[in-house]
Amino acid sequence: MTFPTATGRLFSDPSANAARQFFRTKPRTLRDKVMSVSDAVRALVHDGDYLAIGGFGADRIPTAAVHEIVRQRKQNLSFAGHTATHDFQILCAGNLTGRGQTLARVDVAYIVGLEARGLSPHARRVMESGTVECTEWTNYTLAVRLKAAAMGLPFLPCRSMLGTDTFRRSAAKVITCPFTGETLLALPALYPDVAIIHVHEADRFGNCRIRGTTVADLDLARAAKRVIITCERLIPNDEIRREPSLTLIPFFCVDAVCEVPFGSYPGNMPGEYFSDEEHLQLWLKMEEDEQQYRQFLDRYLFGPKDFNEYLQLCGGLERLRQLRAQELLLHQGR
Amino acid sequence: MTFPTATGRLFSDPSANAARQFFRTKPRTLRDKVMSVSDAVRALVHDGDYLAIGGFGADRIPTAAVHEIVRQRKQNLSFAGHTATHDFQILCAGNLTGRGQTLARVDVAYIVGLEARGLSPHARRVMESGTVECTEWTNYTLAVRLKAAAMGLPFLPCRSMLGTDTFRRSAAKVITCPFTGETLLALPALYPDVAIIHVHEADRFGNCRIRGTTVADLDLARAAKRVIITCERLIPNDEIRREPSLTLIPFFCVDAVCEVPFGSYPGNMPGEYFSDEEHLQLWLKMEEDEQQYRQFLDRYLFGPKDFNEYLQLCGGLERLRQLRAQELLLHQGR
Amino acid sequence: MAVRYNAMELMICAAARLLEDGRSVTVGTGVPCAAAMLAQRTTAPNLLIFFEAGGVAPLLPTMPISVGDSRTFHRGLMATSMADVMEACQRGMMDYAFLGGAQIDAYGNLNSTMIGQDYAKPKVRFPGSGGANDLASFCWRVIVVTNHDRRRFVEKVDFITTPGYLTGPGAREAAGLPAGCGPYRVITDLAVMGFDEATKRIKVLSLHPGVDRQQVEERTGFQLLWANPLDETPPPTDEALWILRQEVDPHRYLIGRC
Amino acid sequence: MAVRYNAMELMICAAARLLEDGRSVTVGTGVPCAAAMLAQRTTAPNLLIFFEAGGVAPLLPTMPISVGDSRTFHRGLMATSMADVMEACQRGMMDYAFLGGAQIDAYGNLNSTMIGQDYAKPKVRFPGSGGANDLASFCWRVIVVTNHDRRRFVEKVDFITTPGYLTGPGAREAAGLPAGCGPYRVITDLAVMGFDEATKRIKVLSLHPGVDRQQVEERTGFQLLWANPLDETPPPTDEALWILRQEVDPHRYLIGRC
Repeated sequence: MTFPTATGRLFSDPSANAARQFFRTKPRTLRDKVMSVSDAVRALVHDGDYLAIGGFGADRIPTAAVHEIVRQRKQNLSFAGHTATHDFQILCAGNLTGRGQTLARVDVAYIVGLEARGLSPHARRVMESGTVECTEWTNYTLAVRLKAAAMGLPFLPCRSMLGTDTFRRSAAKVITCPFTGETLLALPALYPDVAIIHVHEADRFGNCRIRGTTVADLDLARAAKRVIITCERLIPNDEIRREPSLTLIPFFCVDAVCEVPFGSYPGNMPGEYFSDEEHLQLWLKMEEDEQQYRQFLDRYLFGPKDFNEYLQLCGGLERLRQLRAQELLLHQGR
Repeated sequence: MTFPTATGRLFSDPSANAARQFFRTKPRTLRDKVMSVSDAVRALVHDGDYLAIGGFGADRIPTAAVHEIVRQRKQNLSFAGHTATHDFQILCAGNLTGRGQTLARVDVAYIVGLEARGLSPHARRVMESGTVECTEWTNYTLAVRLKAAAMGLPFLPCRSMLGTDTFRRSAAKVITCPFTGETLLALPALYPDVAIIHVHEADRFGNCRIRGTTVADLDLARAAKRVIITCERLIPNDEIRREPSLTLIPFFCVDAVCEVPFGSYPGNMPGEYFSDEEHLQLWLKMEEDEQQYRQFLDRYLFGPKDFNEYLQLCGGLERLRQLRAQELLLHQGR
Repeated sequence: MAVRYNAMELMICAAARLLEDGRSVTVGTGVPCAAAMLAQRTTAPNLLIFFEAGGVAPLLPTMPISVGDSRTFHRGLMATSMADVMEACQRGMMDYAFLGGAQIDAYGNLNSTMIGQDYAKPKVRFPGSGGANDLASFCWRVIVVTNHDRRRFVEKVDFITTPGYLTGPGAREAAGLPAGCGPYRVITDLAVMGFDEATKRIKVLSLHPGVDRQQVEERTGFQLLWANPLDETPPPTDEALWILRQEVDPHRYLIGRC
Repeated sequence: MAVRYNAMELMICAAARLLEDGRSVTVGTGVPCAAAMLAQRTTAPNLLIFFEAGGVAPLLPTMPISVGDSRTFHRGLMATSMADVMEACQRGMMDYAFLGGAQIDAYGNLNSTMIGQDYAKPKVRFPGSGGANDLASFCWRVIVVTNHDRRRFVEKVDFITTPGYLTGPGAREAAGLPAGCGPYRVITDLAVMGFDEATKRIKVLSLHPGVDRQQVEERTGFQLLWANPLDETPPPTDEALWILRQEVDPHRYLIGRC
């Protein structure tokens, strides 16, 4: 029996043995990893890296670090695009500005859209320009690729994508179950060079707590070679030790911890603040005209010296107070 | 390249398609599943079933349900023996009493021992008698087999067991990674007919919370066709909805919920009570002589009409108070 | 007779009626979510709702904007991972999934990836599969809700993002997809369609009140099959409309679009 | 000279010294746990301790009785699943694992499954692998701690439960096990042994104070290799003994066995 083959290119090495050699060298010591976002991005995100970002859509995303990647004009990145919405939109801004090609290769599951909010005009221009190489996947199969890496394996099987052009443009393969003869999709492990994940709480060593859905982030933190955590709040190590069941990402996966209150803004942070739909609409609107968009970026992305200044531009604490009320449904009788 | 083959027998069907047909019929409705342990075991554990039990060693085990299986003289079971210690010991009692063969087939990772406490004389007699068919695995590979089932797959790869007699006496196979050429072990999915898991808290629909290590129980609950939950405490559904991040086993996996305070006794329940080492030693001691062991079982297992009577025999609330103090280190300056 | 409802309201109500009580569904934002919320409040109080980012059985206070926002697990029974939800689907525990797409063909294959002939330089780039391909591969019954127009209902989609019946009977199973699932209904602003048992091609089951065959044919780019007899789609009940307008979409985000 | 320590104390102290600071180790109950606790309090304060049932980096108040009891995550940094710990090992993040066994051969292969020739009806049934095979497959350096006697140190184990170097150089890699790992040291009541680079057979590195070659040979069932020069195992320091007796094993559960 011959199986169809896929023609997409694999942008990262799935070898479990190669990954083991790397993970052997990763430090296991409890050391203070607190630093600024700009220092973390400078030290841990390199030109040519394979980058993956946590959260889902604009929910629990590390906005500050994504801004910083564009501000530091990182180039030639590969990217894991699993329901990447506002984060993808920001990264695409880097394909317009500065050295001009932040994104070079994208593993696509969901890009250029912002879910119910519509499509990003600029991200579409970038992706329709032919300058960014794509390989197709799905939300779950990208999650499975990260799970394979988190497990220390070179591949995992799955039962989707079969029979479609999504498969044909992927870098997956078709295999047969050695026990049942069932046809399966084989997915190559994805070991990102660097992952950035926003969480609710972390201690200075990188032990993290997340409330609400975890999406693919627990596997992502384990799969990536280097991990930057941005968190709403630093908490004492004592608090982590008080309830170890709540630790979802352990310190030994983490390389940098950055305290960024409201760090998922303008996205949603469960239990903290809802997404700023007006600001997200403004962003989409500004993208329509490229000249106008450059001015917008100068003001909102390149202008602010840090994330707090960006928050200030967007309405500051008063706006954040409103988003908090909205998140907690404070004005709906609750 | 030819690979060595394994000669162990597979005691359950790894087919993902067959499992899908079963899971299609499993109810999704929020209905009250609270019942007594004896009703749950009567309704959901059948002669000939493949049984798996949660927890690790004597930690967070569903003792009451295991007693009940022996009391109801269930026969001809297959069993997943992943660090099965006191639970295995109790089941082996069923190979001595009543109809005489509770355990017929065992997937072995760790059996007949009680970790640092020594080996069970009776479990050894049973397993050395040649009347129980065994296939060898390891703690992790049994966990991976459950994970394969929880994922709805017929197999998963892994990198252990290769080159050993453990492999040779297993029912695993050797495969090659389709991407890297790395040699891997292929593990057939394990979909148990019935699983029994002890948890800290559950609502009447079967939404469960566990504190401390989860061992392989989150996958087990999803892999098994039928699931019996015993819990320290029933809690209101409202409390589950207050913090959905804490739900680790969802109701739609669960068929019965039994409230059994101190239900892991004489095992350890994290945050609740420590193991009763004296009682576990008594059990081991009594097993040395078969006649004496029958009398012990008559008194401690067949005598009590339910688990509360067993607890009473073992020292009742006063003993449980001591074990609680020991668990919480109340007399060590804390 | 005065028009009691608009096309969007009719579509949502028709979709809601398809969901059997006591079964499970994975929904996205927009119409699918509204249909599931409406079903829960009318004919399917025991409908179990999942969101692919990890939300399980929320008490939805408002419609989510994102499949992963905090509404998707508001007072839910579990907030878990994407893999946990997708694996429940892969295990066979998900009865329904709601999908849409930029193009759909006669076999229910969906395109949400690109328009054009050159994959490397698409004429129009759409988001891609997201979770759609996974859900269409795993869930027993896929329901597609979309507007009915000739650009969308095409003989051949530019890109099969998400599997319908692929090239026809047996093609899903031959490709290795789990047996016994596939597209179940297609609901548009004109009609409710199913799939012919023998050919696995789209078959019109009922026309919405006031719609005729010619209208549907004009707005479809491939040969349609027709049920015989051809039903009329039942109009929304007053109760369903009231709940939809008052509770499900009080701000008319969806139903105001028509 | 009065005997300052017993054999068990010496073994634990020798094992503790092997653990490099800032590295990770998976331990079981008993000697391995005591060695790791002692190492943390002496030469390896940054040692990261895992238990296979899911406990990570506990502040151990007492020695656990079970690899999964609540001591294994008492004030730990994470209480997770067995898979999470084993997968950290499989990923290459675990430096050391401590193992034992009923039999060990010249290549460090371990038997903890059965004694006898008929697998279906063993003369003696032991527990089986537990997590031992997994840890020996995944962890970079395996340390075996066991008593030294002829029944245990055999030419051929009845059952290879857990891989050492299997049949010699290259055999692990040929079987498909991750490269670059394997048994590192064997510590007994007589000696500390390593493995010969060329043959992968056990090589005696140091004899404990007062032990001679003949004693070791008499209690070993296969041909031993000998380091040249052959060292003497350093005796436990006063500090190590004090900590072991006062803090690690105050009830003498382990060190009282000799």
